[in-house]
Amino acid sequence: MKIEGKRSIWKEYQKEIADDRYFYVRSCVRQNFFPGSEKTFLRIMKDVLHKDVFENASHTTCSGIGYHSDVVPFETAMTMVARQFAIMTEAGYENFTTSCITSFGLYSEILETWHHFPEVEERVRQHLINATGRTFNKPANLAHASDVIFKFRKEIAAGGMYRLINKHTGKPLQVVEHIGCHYSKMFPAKGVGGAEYPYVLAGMIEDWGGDVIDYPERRHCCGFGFRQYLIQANRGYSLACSKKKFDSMAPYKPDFILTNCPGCPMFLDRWQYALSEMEGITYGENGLGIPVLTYEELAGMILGYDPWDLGLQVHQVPVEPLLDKIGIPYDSKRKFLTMDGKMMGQPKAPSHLKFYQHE
Amino acid sequence: MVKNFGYKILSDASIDFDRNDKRIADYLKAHEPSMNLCIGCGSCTATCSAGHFVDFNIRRIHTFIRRGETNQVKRDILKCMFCGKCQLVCPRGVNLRNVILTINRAIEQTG
Amino acid sequence: MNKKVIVVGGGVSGMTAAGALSELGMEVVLLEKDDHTGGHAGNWDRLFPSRRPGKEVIDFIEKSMSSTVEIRCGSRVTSIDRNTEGFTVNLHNGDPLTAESVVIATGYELFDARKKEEYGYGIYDNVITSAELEAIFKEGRQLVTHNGKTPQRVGLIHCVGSRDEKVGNLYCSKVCCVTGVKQAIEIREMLPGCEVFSFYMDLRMYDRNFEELYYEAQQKWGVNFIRGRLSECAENPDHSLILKTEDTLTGRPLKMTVDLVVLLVGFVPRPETRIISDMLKLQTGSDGFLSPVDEHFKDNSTSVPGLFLAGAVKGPACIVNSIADARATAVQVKAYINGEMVKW
Amino acid sequence: MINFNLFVLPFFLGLIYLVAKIGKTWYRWIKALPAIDKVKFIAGIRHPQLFLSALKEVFLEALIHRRMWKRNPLLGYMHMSFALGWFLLIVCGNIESRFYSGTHLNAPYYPIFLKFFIHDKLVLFFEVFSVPGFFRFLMDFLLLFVLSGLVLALIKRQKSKWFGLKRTTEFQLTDSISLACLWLIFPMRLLAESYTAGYYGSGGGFMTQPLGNLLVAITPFRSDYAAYSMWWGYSLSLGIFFITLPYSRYMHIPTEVLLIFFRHLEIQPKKWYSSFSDVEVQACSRCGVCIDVCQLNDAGINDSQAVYFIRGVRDKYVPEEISRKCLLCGRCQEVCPVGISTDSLRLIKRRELVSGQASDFSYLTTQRTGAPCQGEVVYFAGCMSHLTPAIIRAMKGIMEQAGISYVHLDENGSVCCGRPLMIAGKDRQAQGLIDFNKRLIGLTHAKLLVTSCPICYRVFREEYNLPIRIQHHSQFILELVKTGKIPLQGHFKNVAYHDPCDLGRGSGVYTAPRELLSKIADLVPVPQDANNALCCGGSLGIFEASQQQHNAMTAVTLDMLMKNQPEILATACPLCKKTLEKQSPVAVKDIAELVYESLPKPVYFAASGQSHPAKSYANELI
Repeated sequence: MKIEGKRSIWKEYQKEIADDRYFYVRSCVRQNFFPGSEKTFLRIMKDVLHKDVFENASHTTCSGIGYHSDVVPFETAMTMVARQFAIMTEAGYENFTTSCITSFGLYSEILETWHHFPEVEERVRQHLINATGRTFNKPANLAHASDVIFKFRKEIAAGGMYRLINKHTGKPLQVVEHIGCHYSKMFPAKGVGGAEYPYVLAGMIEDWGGDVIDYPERRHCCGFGFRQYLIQANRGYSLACSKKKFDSMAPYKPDFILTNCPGCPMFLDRWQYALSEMEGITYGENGLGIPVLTYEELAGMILGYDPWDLGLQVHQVPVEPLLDKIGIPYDSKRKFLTMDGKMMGQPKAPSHLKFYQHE
Repeated sequence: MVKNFGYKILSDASIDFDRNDKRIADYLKAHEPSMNLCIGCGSCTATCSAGHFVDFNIRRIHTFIRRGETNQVKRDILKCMFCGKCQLVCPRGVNLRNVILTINRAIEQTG
Repeated sequence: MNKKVIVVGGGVSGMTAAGALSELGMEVVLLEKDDHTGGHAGNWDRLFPSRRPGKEVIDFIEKSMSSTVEIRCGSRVTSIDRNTEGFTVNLHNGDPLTAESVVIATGYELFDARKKEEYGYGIYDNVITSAELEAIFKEGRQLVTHNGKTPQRVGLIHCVGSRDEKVGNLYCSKVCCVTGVKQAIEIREMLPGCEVFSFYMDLRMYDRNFEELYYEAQQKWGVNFIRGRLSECAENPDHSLILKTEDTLTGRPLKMTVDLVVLLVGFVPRPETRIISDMLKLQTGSDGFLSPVDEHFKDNSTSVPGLFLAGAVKGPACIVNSIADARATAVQVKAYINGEMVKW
Repeated sequence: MINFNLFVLPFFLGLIYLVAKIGKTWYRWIKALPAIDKVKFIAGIRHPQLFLSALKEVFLEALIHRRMWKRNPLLGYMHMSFALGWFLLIVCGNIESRFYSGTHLNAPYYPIFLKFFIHDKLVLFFEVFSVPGFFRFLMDFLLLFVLSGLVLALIKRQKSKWFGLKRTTEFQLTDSISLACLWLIFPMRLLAESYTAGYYGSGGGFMTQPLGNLLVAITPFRSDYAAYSMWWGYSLSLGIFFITLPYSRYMHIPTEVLLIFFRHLEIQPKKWYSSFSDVEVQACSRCGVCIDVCQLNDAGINDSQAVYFIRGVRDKYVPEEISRKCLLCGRCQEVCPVGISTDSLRLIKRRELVSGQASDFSYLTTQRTGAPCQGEVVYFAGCMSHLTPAIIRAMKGIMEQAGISYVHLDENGSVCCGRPLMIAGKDRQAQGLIDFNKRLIGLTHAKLLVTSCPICYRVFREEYNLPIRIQHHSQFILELVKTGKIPLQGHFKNVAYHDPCDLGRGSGVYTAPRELLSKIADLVPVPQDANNALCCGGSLGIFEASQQQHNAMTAVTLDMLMKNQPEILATACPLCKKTLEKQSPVAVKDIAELVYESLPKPVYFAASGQSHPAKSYANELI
């Protein structure tokens, strides 16, 4: 592996990311899957980076999940996206930032479509007027929230309490970065670093002290694939995709997996459980799994936020071994307490995948 | 104790050349090297007497053999009538009847 | 009327044209930007299909340029002006030259394999180009992997940068197919224990003895040909590479580990060619190579009187064709200078 | 006079050993015959006519060497002089000895060494007209006869080409010992008799007496010692020859006699290795006649000719590819002086190579192939004919013209006849195809099966047990012509006919195609034809030949066929046609095509066997 080769490619995919004044739209599913992530993003933007991030409760799904599941037509999706833009315009913002990769992909796809087919844009504007009476400006800048964290990764590193160093060995942690398919596979120029060797997460890992693992199935989908998971009969395919990735990365002994998509961490995390139950296989050391983090969670960890405030307790694969490696303190007793201090209940231990026992 | 979630892990559909069992391919290579002359034109399959009546693609069969994909092939090859038309039309001079005979022998020897 | 001709480009075509023109009584100046003539062909070890040493051909052409040809290496053309007197060619170093006629023989560039990011050239340790392999042969080095081991399996990837809309090149580079077959044989020759797999979409054995070479590769050297374009290449922990392709003859995806990947890079127009064509308002094809006035009958002429084209500046061509083309150009130039009408 | 001397012992013991050994071997072989063949054998040898005819062939083949004579007179003479000469020496010697002893009950060595015991001084060596004089003359003459063969044999070692042999086999150790003894026997006898006659000054014939006199004159020591040692040498060479014979190639001499009897008693080769095979294998004289006729030589294959293959069988080790490297053209069988069924032996070995792996023809159903219609004639073009559609078109045109109601059984693709599988030794697998085709043929209710492919023709006849007539199309068309069903008008000049192996040597059909062709063409002679015809080179019999090797054989065959500058090559096999036409300088046509082109115009083209759109249109025109 020649890192200078990668750097020269990364240079070619420099993406413009707005500096401030973001209109932020949330993901449909992330607040369930990884409830601390979006909250942490807002917290970092406000407390650490002191940026203006605007949120409006009336924004809806972009309908990407329906679009990619073949239940929402493109025309409908475009009109819904047009409405989001209208809300942004009405709020006086022009930098559109999404929490979700599929949304990001859909916005990119729609803007690209409108660019090549202005008549379609006109038609959609008309649909929106007909339906809501709203008009809109297209965003001046479209970024995924991970682009924004990437942009300020050095600031986060500077203000951080921890680095991705194994405190026992002093060596950098080995990190698998997994990019959501819809981030740059459709439009390589829209992603930091392009589609082949995306830099958006790799840049964070580098600057926060870790080493990126380049493993053969790096490009492969996590297995979500919408139809593959949403229809139960197809789930074996979804699972096979994840397994292919785990089999491929396991020889590199990754300390954790970093992701930037709603679906990927969900499946890379939960399927480790399913695989262990179905086949008895685990991919981490000593029967443990490989922890899977969102980039917001990781940024929060670097900044020294309490792991349980980041929502790490809802992960299937326990993150405590990773916290121990980095040296982040945590209170095991508080793991399953709600925000107001009540016991939220504790999951049953899986048959194979080890629960972390803190000594 | 295996949990049933209502679905199974699908096996990989791709040809895994590294892991595949290439004993038959090696045997074929040693005993009928003309096999390597194939350019995939499909003449053999197009003229095949057996292929006229049943799904039997001799071109694909020997290509699979060379890739080490042998499970289905072991059953398929039994459909060959051995008439030799394939060999007569092959533009590359592949000695196809001996290819099939050799595959048969290799299957017998490798089990 | 003087008989001064400037030939731009000191590769096979330029040298042949210069030699032929000088033979025909012209006063020839050959301009070459590098510090030596020979062009790409000077880098090739042996030539397809006969596997004759490339040096033999270059030596012959160099010898055929009589002492009357003035060779100026290290001269970069900054502009070419057409005026009533003929042409003025400005160089980055030295005085402008004038001539009655100019032959553009600037040839081609090899496709930059880094543009096919998914193949990992410049990123993975064991991905090289066909030109690099040729250099290994030419220098008589042993073919080894990045960490000095003898490769057990080599993958040759055809059509890298050719027939690929994704890199903007719809055209076929013509010579890579047979180059790949030749190099496959040469790898087998050098390393009899090494398996060679060629991944191709079509094998376009268009010229005499090419198909026979392909046959030889299969029959005598046991080269394996797999029909399917490489989709992506990934690196294993041991720096070997996993190739993913569809084996289109079985209709199934196929993956395979190889120790070394050779990318058969195609032809692309030189950026300089674009500058020349802009400067003189010459016609280019959708492929970016220069187009002659008429592909059949004025295949060396341009819309600028006195300006002629020779060789691969008009698109991918092998050495044999470039030599023939350059000779034809020389005849055209002579006729032009002598004020003769060329009826054929 | 006691008619015994110690020196006769080597001969005598050798003879006893040989007789016992052959007796034991024959007994073993006959005992191992299948019950039905054993019955045939015992009944046969008791049947005077059969016995005599077998004996006649033994005489013609084992003594006269008729086949050898046909092949090369020099070779024939050489073999005859040894076999017949020796045989007569024994017979006449016995009669002669009876004259001297006056009894029939002589010890077996007595006639052999008669001149040692008898020195008849009453008879002069040039005397011919008395009984002993005649015998003395005859015995010398026969010895000279044998010795002339020996001289030839010595010459043959150096100049085998004079004997029509380009290549021959190598000797193994026992062969060499045996041969050395065989060659010594008669010179020793000559010397022994001559010395004896010279020493006694009488008792020799026209050759031995003068030679003996000369020898005695020039021998510097006591010539009775010389004579005695020569008798020892004579006896020893006989004795060693007899003892080594069963272990050498000369075992073929007694075995051939048994094989001739087997054949006359209609004992046939089996599908599996039997004691008949053993007899055939042992009957091989390793003469190597089969090497030169084998066309694999033209392909540069020179390790699998019949004699090498049989050697492998005898030594119980046949490399797989040797079994498979054979065209099965039958040429070696045709020239074998012993008449060994080489193709059958080869197939037996191929069958042994096939293990239990089955074929799966369960897909063959009438739903898939279509159920045939009914008609008086069922026409089976054969797989290969689908690659030579001109043959099919011609056959259909001919049958239309003749007004035959026929069913084209494999119009929509052939179910292979099964012979290609059988050629690979897969008889059991072929049965699936045979059974299905039999069913289809049965469904047509036809009384006659006509095929265009000699390969199919052969297997239909040999393996199908069909209750109906089977004809190759050359026979069928000839019959149509003879019964006036089709008139022939065309005439072709300079046509050479190529005999397909499976039609000619394989099925014995030589005259029908020639007779048919002669009605429409001037035939030019083909140097090697009929049972001596060459294979086209495209045989399905061989598995291990490359395309280039096939082509090389075809080139040689074409050279031979083109010898007399024919303008058309005619054949009667789609595979021969396909093979020859790709390299032939002139057109290659099937007999059916030539006949079709000879039909009076207009010719009715029909799209299929059942409908006649062109015909009805033509009728309208008329």
